[in-house]
Amino acid sequence: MVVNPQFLDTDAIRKDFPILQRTVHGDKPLVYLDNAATSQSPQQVIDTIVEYYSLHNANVHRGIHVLAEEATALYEGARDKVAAFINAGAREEVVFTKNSSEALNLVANVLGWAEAPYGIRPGDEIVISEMEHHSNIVPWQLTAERIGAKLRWFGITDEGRLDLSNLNELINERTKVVSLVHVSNILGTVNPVETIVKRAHEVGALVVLDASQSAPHLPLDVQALGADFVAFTGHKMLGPTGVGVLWGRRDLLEELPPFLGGGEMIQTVTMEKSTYAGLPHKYEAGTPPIAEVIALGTAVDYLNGIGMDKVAGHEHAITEYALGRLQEVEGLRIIGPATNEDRGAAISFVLGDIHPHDVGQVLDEHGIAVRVGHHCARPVCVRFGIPATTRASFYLYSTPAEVDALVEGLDQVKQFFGV
Amino acid sequence: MVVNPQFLDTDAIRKDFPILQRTVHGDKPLVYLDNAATSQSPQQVIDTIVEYYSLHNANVHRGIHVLAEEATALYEGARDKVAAFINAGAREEVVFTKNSSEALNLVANVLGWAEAPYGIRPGDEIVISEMEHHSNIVPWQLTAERIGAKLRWFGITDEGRLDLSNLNELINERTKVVSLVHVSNILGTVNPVETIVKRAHEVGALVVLDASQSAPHLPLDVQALGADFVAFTGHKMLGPTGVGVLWGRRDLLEELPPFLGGGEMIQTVTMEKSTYAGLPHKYEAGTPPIAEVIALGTAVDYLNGIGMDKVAGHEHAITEYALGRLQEVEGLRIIGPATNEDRGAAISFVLGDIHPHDVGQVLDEHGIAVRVGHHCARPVCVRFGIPATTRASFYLYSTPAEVDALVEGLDQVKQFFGV
Amino acid sequence: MQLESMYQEIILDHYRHPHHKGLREPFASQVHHVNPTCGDEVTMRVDLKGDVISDISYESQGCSISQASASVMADLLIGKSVEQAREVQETFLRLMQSKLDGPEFAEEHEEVLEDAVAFAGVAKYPGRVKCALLSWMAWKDATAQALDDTESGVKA
Amino acid sequence: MQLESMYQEIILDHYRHPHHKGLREPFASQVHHVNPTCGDEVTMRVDLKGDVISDISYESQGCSISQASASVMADLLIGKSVEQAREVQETFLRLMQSKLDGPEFAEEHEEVLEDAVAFAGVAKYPGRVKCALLSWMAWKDATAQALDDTESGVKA
Ligand SMILES: Cc1ncc(COP(=O)(O)O)c(C=O)c1O
Ligand SMILES: Cc1ncc(COP(=O)(O)O)c(C=O)c1O
Repeated sequence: MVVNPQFLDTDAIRKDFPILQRTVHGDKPLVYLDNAATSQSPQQVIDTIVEYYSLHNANVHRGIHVLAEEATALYEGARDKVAAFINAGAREEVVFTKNSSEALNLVANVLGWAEAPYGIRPGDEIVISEMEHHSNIVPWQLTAERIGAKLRWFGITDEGRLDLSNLNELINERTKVVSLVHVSNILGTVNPVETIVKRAHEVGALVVLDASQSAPHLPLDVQALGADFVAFTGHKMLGPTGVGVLWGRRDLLEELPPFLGGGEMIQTVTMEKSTYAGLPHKYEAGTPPIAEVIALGTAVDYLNGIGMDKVAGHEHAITEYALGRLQEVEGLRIIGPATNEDRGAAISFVLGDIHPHDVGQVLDEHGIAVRVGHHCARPVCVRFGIPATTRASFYLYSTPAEVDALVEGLDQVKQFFGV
Repeated sequence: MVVNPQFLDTDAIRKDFPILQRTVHGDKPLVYLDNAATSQSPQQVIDTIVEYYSLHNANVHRGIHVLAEEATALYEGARDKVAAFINAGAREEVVFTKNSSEALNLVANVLGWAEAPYGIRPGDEIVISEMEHHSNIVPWQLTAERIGAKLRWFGITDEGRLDLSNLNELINERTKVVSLVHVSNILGTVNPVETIVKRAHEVGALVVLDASQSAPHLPLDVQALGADFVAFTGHKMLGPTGVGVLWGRRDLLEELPPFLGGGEMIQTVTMEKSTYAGLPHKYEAGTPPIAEVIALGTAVDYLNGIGMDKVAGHEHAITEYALGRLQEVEGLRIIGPATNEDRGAAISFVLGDIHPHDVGQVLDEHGIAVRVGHHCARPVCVRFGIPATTRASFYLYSTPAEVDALVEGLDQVKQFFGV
Repeated sequence: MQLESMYQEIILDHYRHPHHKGLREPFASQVHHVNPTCGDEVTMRVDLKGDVISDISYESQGCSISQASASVMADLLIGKSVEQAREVQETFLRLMQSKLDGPEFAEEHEEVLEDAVAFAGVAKYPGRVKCALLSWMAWKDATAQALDDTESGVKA
Repeated sequence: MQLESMYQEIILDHYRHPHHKGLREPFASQVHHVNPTCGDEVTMRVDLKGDVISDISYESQGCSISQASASVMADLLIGKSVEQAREVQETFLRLMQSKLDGPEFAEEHEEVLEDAVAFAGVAKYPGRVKCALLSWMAWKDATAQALDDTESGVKA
């Protein structure tokens, strides 16, 4: 990935985000550095939600009254936007879920239920990595356990990179599926998708990409990536909570069995037997998150307005600056790549012996919101022999001044705890 | 259920609902009679969403910064509201899903995976009814098929009531679970839960209640109902899309296996094995629909402000009036109970030979929004030998004048098609 | 009133007095199509003489749009060559996908569409496009089957 | 600065110089507790002489609040009867659940809580309450086990 590190006009951008005008603990301006957990929404996204409920709210599909037709057009229009955003081959390949986690569980379940050649069978192998988010670990553990398949995983190097030394042994003829995080939410590592996809497809394994931390931050082209499934989540890309996306190759989605059953996902129902709707409805049981999908469409518009290459460039620049400044802080150790190559804008670190909870608490008192803990990636903490990390994560509205505030905050932390 | 039929002050109530001020097809005031598909949201609910994204948006749990603590308090506060609304024995029994359909699929899946005594085994029987919504048919078909269990169902009488004549044969020692709709979305029938629960528990079967059409419309007391699981959905009770509720008996939810795996639902994760969080988090994998849950809490506040007994009373009164007026329309045949006993506020009908699509189209032209089709309950249409119905469904803001508009609209329909 | 743009008099006429309704013999192929959304159904028979559509007959259940569409289609296609008929079918499909531009599209293609221009107003009602297309899709399917059978020398 | 309401000087002192840290013999029972949210861990040993808590020792890893809490607790409970100790533990639990009323609650129950009143400010940080409670819960569990063993005549 070639990115042009260049700061965006954050003064202009920040005006669109009402929450960034807010102060905390009295008069402290909010320094929001918890974007890997969730991003903030611009006024445009909020307005879309208001407009939807004030003017167009109706259940989608089937209805022939005005509201139903408007709501359906808005909902399906948002699907077009998302499909274009990730360069999907067809709009039917975009399935709306409630979040990334559901998207990943969907794949793990239907591959468990599928017929040959895709179905996972006893003795088959599933490959993940040690740097997965729990949402890309537990679904595969559950599927493996139910079926009697074997779960295997890539390790992590000391630098926080995927350990590819045993690539060809790990992904082998018994491998049915490889499910990998594109950009790690705890380490910031950008993983070499091409290498993995090449090897996996060589042995006939499917590839699932957890793009929760990449779709919001860099131009994503699902066709170029070559994976078979890609999952991401609306609330991390300026959108609302309650909506996620599963993109899947059309031929696969057509062949695989359904996940949840119910309204909208059927073709015809009798008490004895049902047949299922075509894509994408087959995987959208029940009333979908209508307002959320439409608002996600607006978030996509907003990101396109800035340009995803520019977003990536801005984050690259701010990460460069942050890596430099943080490494000047005495006693601070970065967990994950300490340089800016193939790196996202989430930076985890430990500060001497001070527990991340204490670090986060003092920073919060200064208005700086970071996340502390294992970030739903506990195996990474185990791997590095630490209980938890403090994580600062940036987005298109983050500024160098906020990095400075963080560094000053860390000095306060050290003073406070007398180290 | 004893209800006091008495109209609410709809002039005052309607002021709270911005969409009801809207006109369609030029200058026609909107007559929204599609409440069984989805309800409209009052300004209070919309404002809650705006306020959430403008001031408090953060990922819930784990965070120790101000926004995370505010968002968590709001989210868990909404759980308290919902728990009180349905008189749950404990707040942990309230699990948030994306809609009713997910809640029903959750139960159908975990009962499929469970150990004895709850697990469904080959040859076991699952009992539903012919008047279920597809979302309470397909999940059980899928589970039955995967396991080799047998799906059986209650029939419907000519009056549109549950046919209880074979109750004791249908629910028998082989029955593992009975899953029944509380109030039918197509017929309007209120089912005799007590009778079903009594018989099911006699033979040791669990009872799942699809309360999608009852929770919004009448006082719901899950403890008094005696069912083991109750599912409902936010968008039908003045709340936003993207959120549903599964209530379950605490001891059951504690014992049953997890459904979706991922962040938030774990206690500790190693690459080899994970243990799961306590209730309710065990069933809430990934980032939940935070804004949606909080807004559902406001919807519950709004309903409590009116009083659910008053809501039920209003709907009883309007249904009484509508049943009377509709039956004056020549050639109109009601599908479902034609009298107001044990009846909800959804009324399905056919009008002579005029296809419901044509009925709905002409009504729409007059600003009247009804739903036409099989209403995700196709077996009911098959049962009554019709391709589809036209359905008018009322809520707390519906008025007798809207019933009059509907009846006039139906006259126009007949004129238009020359019958 | 906007409604008339969809329910043209000609549509209502065909709906009230459908042409070619009722299944007839002989026929080269028969198919059954369903619109899952609303339960509309059609059983469609097609007969061929050489490459000419010698007969179309059907039994159906559904809304005015789907009923009238079957009737107008049978009128139009009987007697046409398979190639001509296909052009009409494809043009009708494009008409239905033309959204708000239905009337202009219909005017441009009036020579091909003939009476089927009456459906131009349906295109702007996405909920009803499938109704209008049901019998056309069934005809397309039935004709393809009839040709397959003829080519492989099977007599229906 | 609000922060001092949580990080009382006494808490920071105990955090920097924890009392009774390091596992000691003899002991009647030992338990291991984990806070899954942040990975804090404690191994807790309890020894009893009759119904008196004769010793508490522990090894732990975690934030200042959880570390200081273990240290303060050990100071307070060693030498108390099981009954007295339980009263302290229960009062501390209620203090942690008192949300914004921590300071008032602490003042009211100062006689029972002694130095543990220093944690009153933690109650208003829901994210940190579990940190403060970790060692207390471990102690409760270990003591229950020790009593069980004593009653059933097992010598640890
Ligand atoms: C009786 C009944 N059950 C289940 C559902 C499904 O609800 P949802 O679409 O919100 O999942 C509905 C509404 O569509 C319903 O009316
Ligand atoms: C890498 C990664 N995968 C998956 C998830 C899960 O996303 P969600 O919580 O929206 O399901 C997250 C975020 O929490 C993440 O960072």
